[in-house]
Amino acid sequence: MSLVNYATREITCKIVYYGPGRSGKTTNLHYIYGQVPDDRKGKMVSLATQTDRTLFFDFLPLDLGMISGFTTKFQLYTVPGQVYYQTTRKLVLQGADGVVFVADSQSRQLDENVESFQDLHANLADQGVEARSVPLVIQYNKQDLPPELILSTNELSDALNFRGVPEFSADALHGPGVFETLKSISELVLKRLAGNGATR
Amino acid sequence: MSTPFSEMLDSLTRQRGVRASLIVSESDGLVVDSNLRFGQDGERVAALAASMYRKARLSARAARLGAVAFLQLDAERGRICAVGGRSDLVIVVVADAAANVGLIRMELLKALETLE
Amino acid sequence: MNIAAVEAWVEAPLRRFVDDARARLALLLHPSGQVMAQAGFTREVDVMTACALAAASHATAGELGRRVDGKPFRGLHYAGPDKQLYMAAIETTRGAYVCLTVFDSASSLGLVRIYFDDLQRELSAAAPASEPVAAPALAVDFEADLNRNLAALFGREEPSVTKRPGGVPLS
Amino acid sequence: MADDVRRWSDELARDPSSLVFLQLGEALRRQGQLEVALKIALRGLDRHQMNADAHDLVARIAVDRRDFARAMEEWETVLRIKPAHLGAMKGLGYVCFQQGRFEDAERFLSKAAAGGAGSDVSNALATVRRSSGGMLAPTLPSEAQAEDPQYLFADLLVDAGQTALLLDASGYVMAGVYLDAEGTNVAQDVGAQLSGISDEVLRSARHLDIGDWKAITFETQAAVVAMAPGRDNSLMVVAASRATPLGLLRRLLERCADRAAVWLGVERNGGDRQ
Repeated sequence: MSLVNYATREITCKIVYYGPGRSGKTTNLHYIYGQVPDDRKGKMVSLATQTDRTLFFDFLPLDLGMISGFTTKFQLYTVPGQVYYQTTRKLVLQGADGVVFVADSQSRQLDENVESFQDLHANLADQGVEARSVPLVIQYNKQDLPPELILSTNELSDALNFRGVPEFSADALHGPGVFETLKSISELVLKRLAGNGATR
Repeated sequence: MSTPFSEMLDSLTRQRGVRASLIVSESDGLVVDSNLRFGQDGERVAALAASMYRKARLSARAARLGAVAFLQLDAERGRICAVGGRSDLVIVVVADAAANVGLIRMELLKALETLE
Repeated sequence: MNIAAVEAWVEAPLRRFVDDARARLALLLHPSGQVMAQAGFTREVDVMTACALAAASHATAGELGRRVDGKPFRGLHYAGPDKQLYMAAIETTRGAYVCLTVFDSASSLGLVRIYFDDLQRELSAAAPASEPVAAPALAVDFEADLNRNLAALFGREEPSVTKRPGGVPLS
Repeated sequence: MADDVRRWSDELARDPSSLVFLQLGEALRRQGQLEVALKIALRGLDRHQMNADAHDLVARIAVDRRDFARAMEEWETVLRIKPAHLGAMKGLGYVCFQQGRFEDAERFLSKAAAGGAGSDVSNALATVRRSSGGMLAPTLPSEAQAEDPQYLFADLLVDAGQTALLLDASGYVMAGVYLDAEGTNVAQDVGAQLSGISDEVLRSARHLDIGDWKAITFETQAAVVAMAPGRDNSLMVVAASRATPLGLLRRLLERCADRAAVWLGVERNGGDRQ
């Protein structure tokens, strides 16, 4: 539900980074936060446990600047990945304009990836949202790890990307892939505003 | 349901012309207990009367007039009287414009003694 | 007090509310965390953050209410040493909103609650019956703007494409 | 107090020569029933012509009735009967001050202070000295006084502890003076503090659907205060010592508000008060 203020010509979009626990969702936001100049971002908010696991969500407001004459702002959220935070994930997912699914490329995490991806679709359905209508991008994170520990992007794509959405290999800790992922989801979300008009 | 304040509030509301009597928390403007005649909005009276009493108390203190004991607002169609003491509680009465405010004041001061 | 609203019909009721309740800050937001109107904030990023946290807090309280009481709580109140916060849902014909307000000793919880009820009534009365028909907001060729802004955001001249396994678009 | 009045009236009816008329007259004066009080006092005075307190009572009632000449006469009689009567010295000091006779006022009040009168006399003395030594000449003509908004209510204030202020919508003092225990004019501070109450009152009256507000009165440890809204969003504030009955305070408020209304009307119409 992108918010368009025609009077002040402002657009605000909500993008949720979804995925299993420890797949690197918060790391994506931290990297973005570190790259963006101060005047284009708000404070990053992390509602985390004592061990730095995301408890509720991380939140980063970004000012993208003028696009087609509209001041465009993105609100980036992460959800907590652990299975038992189901309720919280649903709450954060509410009203998302786009979703980035951050998969953990480690072989032993495949089941968690699949489970989390199904969980995403189930939660969207619960909110009465047709999953296919929501802009989605998949990021295969931790591709910098030794090849014997991870699945190839093709293998991950076979397991997860049955919809054929844009997908990216990434190393969120050091940056590769983070920007491309954000750019891709931004395009998809804004395309809806260009093609379909605002939903509100 | 009978509360520790029921008797006191009953006796205030029995006064001629009294529409409502309430015990209110001054700091948060919430009703602690009340005895309301039909049509009186206790929450509204509590919030506004507590705020008015607090403002008078703070202003009087700032003006070095000492603690406020009794307050009375007269308006075209009604009167509001309030007394407060050492605690956060304020006793408030809403009465008709023609009610005998002298009697109400006495009853309120008596009620305050009971409260404290 | 400075008030900004995404839709004009919200502004007058919200202004009355902050004036009457002597509130320091007020936010009207969608339950998903998108701001509808704000009063008293000076930085927009603070507004967004406050909305995100308010939406989360409201959703949590609602869920807690449903679990312990079978229905969401009516409102939520936090009290700090100097400032207090009250938040509750507001239903209108345009859907549900969440209103968060911050107040200090110039007001009280009781006052904020009664004026909250008034705000609910006034917003319900002011809400247009139906959604506005939205025109496409962006030009079809918005990508050039987006690329330029993102590149500037990340301090790059051009959006770069790295090689596998470091960020190659796979499709 | 109503009970006391009834009891003293009964006693006086039973024994017309009783000195209880002194208490009864004073109580009625404090309630603002000046005509009845005067009747009782004069009847008592008939029977007790050499009683200084009876003359003192008549003088105090006369001041309330704005009859300064009669008050002077009575207090002078008191001093002839009882030269050390502090009440009469204070009263004469007050009347002289009101008439702009600061030297006489200072003389009476100094005598009272030397005779052991309390802090109220010291304060009054300080006020008189400030007035005579400061912005006002000792023999300030009354017309000049009338031109100074500080003295707009001076002749309406009957006790040393009484004070009146007229504030504008922003809480600034337009007229009147408020002296603290040291005799300093703290009108602006007090006015700014008290004017905030009117916003609260306005809101309460509006949201409780009780119509326009007419007055607010409150009792504090030190004083009784009454306020009323005036023309052009002004606020009339009167204060008096805690012992002042609320009824009397309200009368004072009404008189001052009437005066203020006339003054504001004149101010608005070009400042000619003649």
